[in-house]
Amino acid sequence: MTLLRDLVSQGAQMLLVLLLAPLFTGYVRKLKAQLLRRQGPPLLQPYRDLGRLMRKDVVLAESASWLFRVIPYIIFAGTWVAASLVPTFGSGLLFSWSADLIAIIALLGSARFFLALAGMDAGTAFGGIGSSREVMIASLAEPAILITVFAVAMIAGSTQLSTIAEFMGSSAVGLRVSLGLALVALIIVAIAENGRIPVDNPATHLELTMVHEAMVLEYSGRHLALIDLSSHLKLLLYVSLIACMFMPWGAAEPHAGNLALAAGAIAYIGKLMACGILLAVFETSIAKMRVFRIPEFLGAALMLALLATLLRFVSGSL
Amino acid sequence: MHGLEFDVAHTLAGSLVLASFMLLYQDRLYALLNVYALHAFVLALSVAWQAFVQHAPHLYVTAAIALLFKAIIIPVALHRIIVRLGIHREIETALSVGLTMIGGIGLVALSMVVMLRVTPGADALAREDLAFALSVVLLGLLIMVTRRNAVSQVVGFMSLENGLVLAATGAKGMPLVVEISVAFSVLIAFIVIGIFLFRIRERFDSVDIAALDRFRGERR
Amino acid sequence: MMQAALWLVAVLLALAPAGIALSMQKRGSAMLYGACLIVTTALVGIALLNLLDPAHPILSATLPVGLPWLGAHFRIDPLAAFFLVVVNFGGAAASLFALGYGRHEDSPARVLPFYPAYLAAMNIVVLSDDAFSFLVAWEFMSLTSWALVVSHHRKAENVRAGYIYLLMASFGTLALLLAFGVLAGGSGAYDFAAIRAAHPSANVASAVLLLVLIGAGSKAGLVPLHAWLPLAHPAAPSHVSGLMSGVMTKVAVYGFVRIVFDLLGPPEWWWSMVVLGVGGPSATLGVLYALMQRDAKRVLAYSTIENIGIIFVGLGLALAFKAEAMGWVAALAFTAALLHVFNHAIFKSLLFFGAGSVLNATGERDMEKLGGLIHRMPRTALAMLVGCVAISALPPFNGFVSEWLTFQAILLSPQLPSWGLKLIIPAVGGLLALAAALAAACFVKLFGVSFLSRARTPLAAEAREADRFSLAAMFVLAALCLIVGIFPGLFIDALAPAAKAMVGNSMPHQASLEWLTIVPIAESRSSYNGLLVFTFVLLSGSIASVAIHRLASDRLRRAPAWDCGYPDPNPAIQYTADSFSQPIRRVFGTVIFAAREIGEMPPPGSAHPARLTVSVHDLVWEVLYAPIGKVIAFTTEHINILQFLTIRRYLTLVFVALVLLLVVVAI
Amino acid sequence: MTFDALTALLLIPAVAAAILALLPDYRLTAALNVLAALLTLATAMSLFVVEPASGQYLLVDDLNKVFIVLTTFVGFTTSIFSASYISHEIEIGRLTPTFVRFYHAMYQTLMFAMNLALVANNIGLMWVAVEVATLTTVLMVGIYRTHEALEAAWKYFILGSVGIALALFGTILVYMAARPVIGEGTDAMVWSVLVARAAQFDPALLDVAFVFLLLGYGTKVGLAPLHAWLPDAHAEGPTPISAVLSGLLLNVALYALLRFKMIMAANAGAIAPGPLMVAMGLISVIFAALMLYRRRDIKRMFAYSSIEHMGIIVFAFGMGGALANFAGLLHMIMHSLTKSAIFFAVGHVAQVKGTQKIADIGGLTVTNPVLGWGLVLGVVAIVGLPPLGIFMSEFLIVSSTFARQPWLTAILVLGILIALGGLFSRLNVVVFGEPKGETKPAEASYVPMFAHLALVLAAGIYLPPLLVAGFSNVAKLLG
Repeated sequence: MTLLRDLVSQGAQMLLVLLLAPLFTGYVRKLKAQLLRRQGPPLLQPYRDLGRLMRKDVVLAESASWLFRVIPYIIFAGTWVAASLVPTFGSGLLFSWSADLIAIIALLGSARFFLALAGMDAGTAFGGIGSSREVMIASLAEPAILITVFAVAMIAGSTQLSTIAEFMGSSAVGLRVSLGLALVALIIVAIAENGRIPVDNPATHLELTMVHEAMVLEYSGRHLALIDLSSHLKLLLYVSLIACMFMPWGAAEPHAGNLALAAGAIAYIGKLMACGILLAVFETSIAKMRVFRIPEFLGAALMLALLATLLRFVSGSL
Repeated sequence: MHGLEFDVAHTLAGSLVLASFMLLYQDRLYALLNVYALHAFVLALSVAWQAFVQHAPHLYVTAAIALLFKAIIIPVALHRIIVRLGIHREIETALSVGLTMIGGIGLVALSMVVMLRVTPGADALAREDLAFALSVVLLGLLIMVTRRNAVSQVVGFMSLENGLVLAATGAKGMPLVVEISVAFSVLIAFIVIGIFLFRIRERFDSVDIAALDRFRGERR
Repeated sequence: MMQAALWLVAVLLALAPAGIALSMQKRGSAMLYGACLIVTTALVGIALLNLLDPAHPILSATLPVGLPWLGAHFRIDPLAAFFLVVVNFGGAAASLFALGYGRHEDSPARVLPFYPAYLAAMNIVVLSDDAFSFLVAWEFMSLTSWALVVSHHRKAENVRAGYIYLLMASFGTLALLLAFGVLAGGSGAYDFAAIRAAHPSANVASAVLLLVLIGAGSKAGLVPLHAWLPLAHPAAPSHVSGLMSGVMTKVAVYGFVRIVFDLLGPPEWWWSMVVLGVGGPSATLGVLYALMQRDAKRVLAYSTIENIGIIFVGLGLALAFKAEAMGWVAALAFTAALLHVFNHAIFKSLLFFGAGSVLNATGERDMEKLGGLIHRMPRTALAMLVGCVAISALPPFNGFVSEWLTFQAILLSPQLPSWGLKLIIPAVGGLLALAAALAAACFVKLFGVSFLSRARTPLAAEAREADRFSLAAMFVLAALCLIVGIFPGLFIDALAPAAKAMVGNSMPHQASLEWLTIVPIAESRSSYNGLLVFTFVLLSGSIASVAIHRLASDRLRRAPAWDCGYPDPNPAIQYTADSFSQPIRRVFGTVIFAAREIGEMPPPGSAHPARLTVSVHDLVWEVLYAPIGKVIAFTTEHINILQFLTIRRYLTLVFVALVLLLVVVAI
Repeated sequence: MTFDALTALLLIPAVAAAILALLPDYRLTAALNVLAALLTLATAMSLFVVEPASGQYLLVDDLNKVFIVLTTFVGFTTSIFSASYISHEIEIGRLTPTFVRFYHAMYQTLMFAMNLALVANNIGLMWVAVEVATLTTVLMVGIYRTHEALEAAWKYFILGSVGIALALFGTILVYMAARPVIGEGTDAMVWSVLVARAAQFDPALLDVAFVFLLLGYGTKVGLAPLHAWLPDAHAEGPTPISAVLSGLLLNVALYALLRFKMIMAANAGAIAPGPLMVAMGLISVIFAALMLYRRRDIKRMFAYSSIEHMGIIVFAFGMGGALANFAGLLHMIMHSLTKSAIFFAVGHVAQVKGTQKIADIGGLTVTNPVLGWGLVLGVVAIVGLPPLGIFMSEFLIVSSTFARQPWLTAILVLGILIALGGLFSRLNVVVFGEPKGETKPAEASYVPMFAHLALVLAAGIYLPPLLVAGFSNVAKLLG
């Protein structure tokens, strides 16, 4: 019986993230538009886009290989699994132990690996630009987030997201400098990873500035749809990651009753909305930076994360 | 052994060292040869004296060799070689004579020091003799390395060898002394002939090194 | 069993002279490699029997060869058994690959005799149980591999590579020799049992540690002793390159483990700092070097340095925890290191085989002359892809598991008392994370530039798929990459006895856990389940594709690439290897490689093309090795005068020597 | 003196020398030369079966037995090599039959002298023998009568003579030291007696004596800075002589030195000869190793490598201790086998390519694979790579001395490494790369070369207990 419930809640979680992701993106877009005094697209616009793309033909570059056609599914699957392993409304779900935080990050890493390959596949100049910049950003972002994870994991004594969430929820945490540093670092990384301003601009096709868009330039139709969907998922993943690690309040305990689950879901929605607002404000209030400023930006994250870890090492109390 | 014998032997050995110094001092070939003849003669005397003292008749042979071969034949032969090869009379020394003398004195002092560490238990004659012989040997080497001229280097070698013979005869009852002196005479003969055959004019190493480098492909 | 192993090694040795005869005839190479394949497979079997059966007695034997009063001792304990598996599995794979690849060898007489001897040497290193036979085998291994490196001797750079390799190898061997000199003392107690029994004092042991780090490190390719590796490994024929990078470096690791963990007794706490201080930088620098390369095989060689760095980080952690008597964490770190040894052996061989097949098909090692090979050699491409993902430490493949375990060990380091370690370990963790990310970049570049995109040269356009033996070898390895990735528990358990023997403790038994999860310490702490992740990804991916093809469209049109409206048929406009690594070069290279880019723009109106010159320096070489060469050159130049003195001067030398000695005696 | 193996050992070469001096036909003399060498070898072998009684003048013990066999063996193989070598030399007219006759006579004389030096029990006799050996080699070095050959021979002659003189002085001093104890007459020069009674000798005299002996015989051993004659003599003489010089004569001189070291070791008061030997050994190793890099002449290069190895051996004996001494003896044998094998190879190479200049030889493994790989194997052996014998001796030397004298051993190791670098940097030019120069196949008998290398390989893997036992005893005596 409990197994069934666990299975259901796990499945619910998977569906939830899948359905919620485009909505969240639309929500952020809407907010940004409003902040710019614009009408902005309707909240459900992302779903419409996805649907339309799904129905369109795929136009494949002649020089593209079989790998090019497989990659969207790999990326989507990887991101989706990763996203569904991050506790949203409740921690300690059935399969949450099948991959800890490091593994989740690594899954996203695989997705990015293949995305970068896709960029090179068609043998176009822009694809190359995109991939090479993407791996450069990743080569700084990944260590940053990993070290952040170290810091948090050493405080919580675990890399298991559920455990971390429980620990953070408990009063044992208190206020810690290292956690603050880790949070900042994590936010910076999240911005970079999702190609948001100031690292990248998801809404532009201005050649010299684009990174993510350049990689997926050759994609169309359902492939493009999948890739967009996975980037929605990724954004949601990072937001819920921050949510579950740094504002774990209200999330349902393992094997909690339906009521708790519902409460958790509501709390989760609330957190998402808050984060969305913050993100929108941040993005509208800052300008895109040159590609070669990005390393400094991410380097800062790296330093902060390292500092957090060192602080944690030097004294357990900070 | 009583005083007189000891003193005589001592004097002769000492005078051999003196002769070596004279060799060291000479810078004219002919004079050098004459001094060498003297050197050999002194050696002959001291060997003969040893033979007399030790009642070792075979040592007289050595003495005879020293007298005939070294004191007469070799100098004459070298004299003729000098004439034949028309070597100019001057010896260019690698080291100024003064310095050489000082070095020589240092060497004598060194050999004294070395030998006086020998326990006096061994009879005094041997000890003194050895000290002198050692100095003669070292002085001979010094001559070899300070003279640039083949003939004078040969002379240096021969005086060195005289030192050996002195030591050998001083070593009481040592077998093979005669054979050794003979062997050395042959060796010297070889060297002299070598000089003569290979027309080694100036020095042992007259052959032009640079040319050799070219031949051997060992050019630097 | 022991006898069987020794006999098989003897067979390998006997194959060496046979190789000379075989190289004369047409089917010779196939026969030789076939024989090697059989023998090595048998050895794998023996080793596995020893490793997997926990109750198995430790085998040992003594032959009346080697040092007369000592004899040659051989022994198979769990550690040796594990490394036997690595060595012979790599050997078997290489032989299988060479069954096809070897046909294209133009001078078989320079390869066939040395190949089996090389395999035998590596086996003996692992088997031997006394200092003498260990060192004999160790140096014999270098010697045979040197012969293989210079097998294509008409290229001057190969001979040079071989020269540097042999020098560095002998340097390492002499360091080990000194280490054993310290351990055995003047007494000549060279068998490991005696060395184990005699516990050296702390200082002696520390000296030994440093010497071993130099000796084994130079063979394994730790920075800064790595200089020979990227020269020598690519120079050899590809199956040998695979062996050198995938297996021989592991034999070096074995040497380190055997001496430091087994013979040296309890470690000092600061040893781990030295090891970590070497391992971490090696990992990062190695992969950064790799990113700067254009030569595919050289990229792989440099990435070997990176992985060796990771392994040594694991070993360093194990040392640290062992010194603090935290056995179970030590076991975790140690197991992580050994598992990475195995993984790297697999995927590095795989990658070198792939590079070899490409080399065969196109005659090119320079990535910038390749491209689009996935169309011409799809199977090779698939195998290579697996290798690239695995070595980039991405789930669900094997590379990730070992790095994950290493990270878990790092996360436990706050419990260490010493401050130095508290500070150095997180830094090393950061370096490791950096290395992992950069490795991904590096292999995106390798695969993307040479296999994806459009063919840059006719050679690449006419490439032909590799033969079936080569493919078989590659696919076996690729499959193993996946299997280790999704069933890591089984392999971790197999390593338990080795860990038990070396650090006195072993990780909890994994295979019994539900769903084949691996749980290093406690489930609440961390766990990873490759199988579930893999099935999830597989399921959701296929569900998505089925759903979309059913419900939405599955139509597909081919058209010229869009490329933002500037499509250009000329392949020269594609990103090249160098341009791909340009951002990273600008981020890291300016300091580490003193990398400079000088762009010359033509004056307005002139038709000259703009030129961009990029200069990258190997600072380690310029700071460390070049000066040594200069010193030697200078001294030899000046001492050479002594060949040209005059006889009188030589006499003077004698005279001076005499006087000096007399003075010495006088006083 | 009763007729036994010892006398035979001396008589055969002596008689052969006399005969060979008379016979005109060079093919016949070459054959006879081989035959005589073979007979000598057989007699030497018999020493292991029946050990003849040691007399006042001759003796046989564990130390020299092995060296006698080694000498006669290398003498035999070299005579085979020399046969093919000489015939080629006559074909190209570098040697005239007259000189060949002289050459063979000298060869046997040399054999005689070396055997005598090895079996001599009387230090005076030993001295005479070593000198005779030196003088014969001087004559053979100059046999080509070219400008360089004469110069080399002359250099050898002069430095050798000085060495002779110093060695004699040392011998006299030993006698002087012994006389008060043993009494006048021959007994005071009989080695076995000397060793037995050495304890009571006057230490100071022994010290001085050893200095002179070290320099005198050291000149023959070719220790730096007394080495000057060695490279040129090797390079300019006929290759068989180079092989014998490096392979045997250096050993014989060193053997003489060892005999005296044993006397020193037996006397407590005397200074330990160790430090002196260690110092000279290290100087020789480093110096020779550095000299390797700039060599243009392949024979001269290997001559320098001989200096290096003599340095290693002297270092080992200087360090002392059972292991190091054992290793030193082993190294002597391994080196003479290997080095002579290398010179066989080099001789053929020089004849094939018509030059000794390294720069003019290339790609040997392509043009003459057997010769080329033989040379590679030889060099691999000589730089001390396993599984060949020299690795074993170097292993023992280094590992047994490092614990006692870390820094000195470190210097030695450095020297070995430098030497390896030097030899291989030149070897690469010779054997690898595009072929250069003549590519005609060598008409040569590879038997001697590979016989030696096979022995070295075998020794690297398995040492016969007989040899081990003998050497262990000697190693203890050497202190």
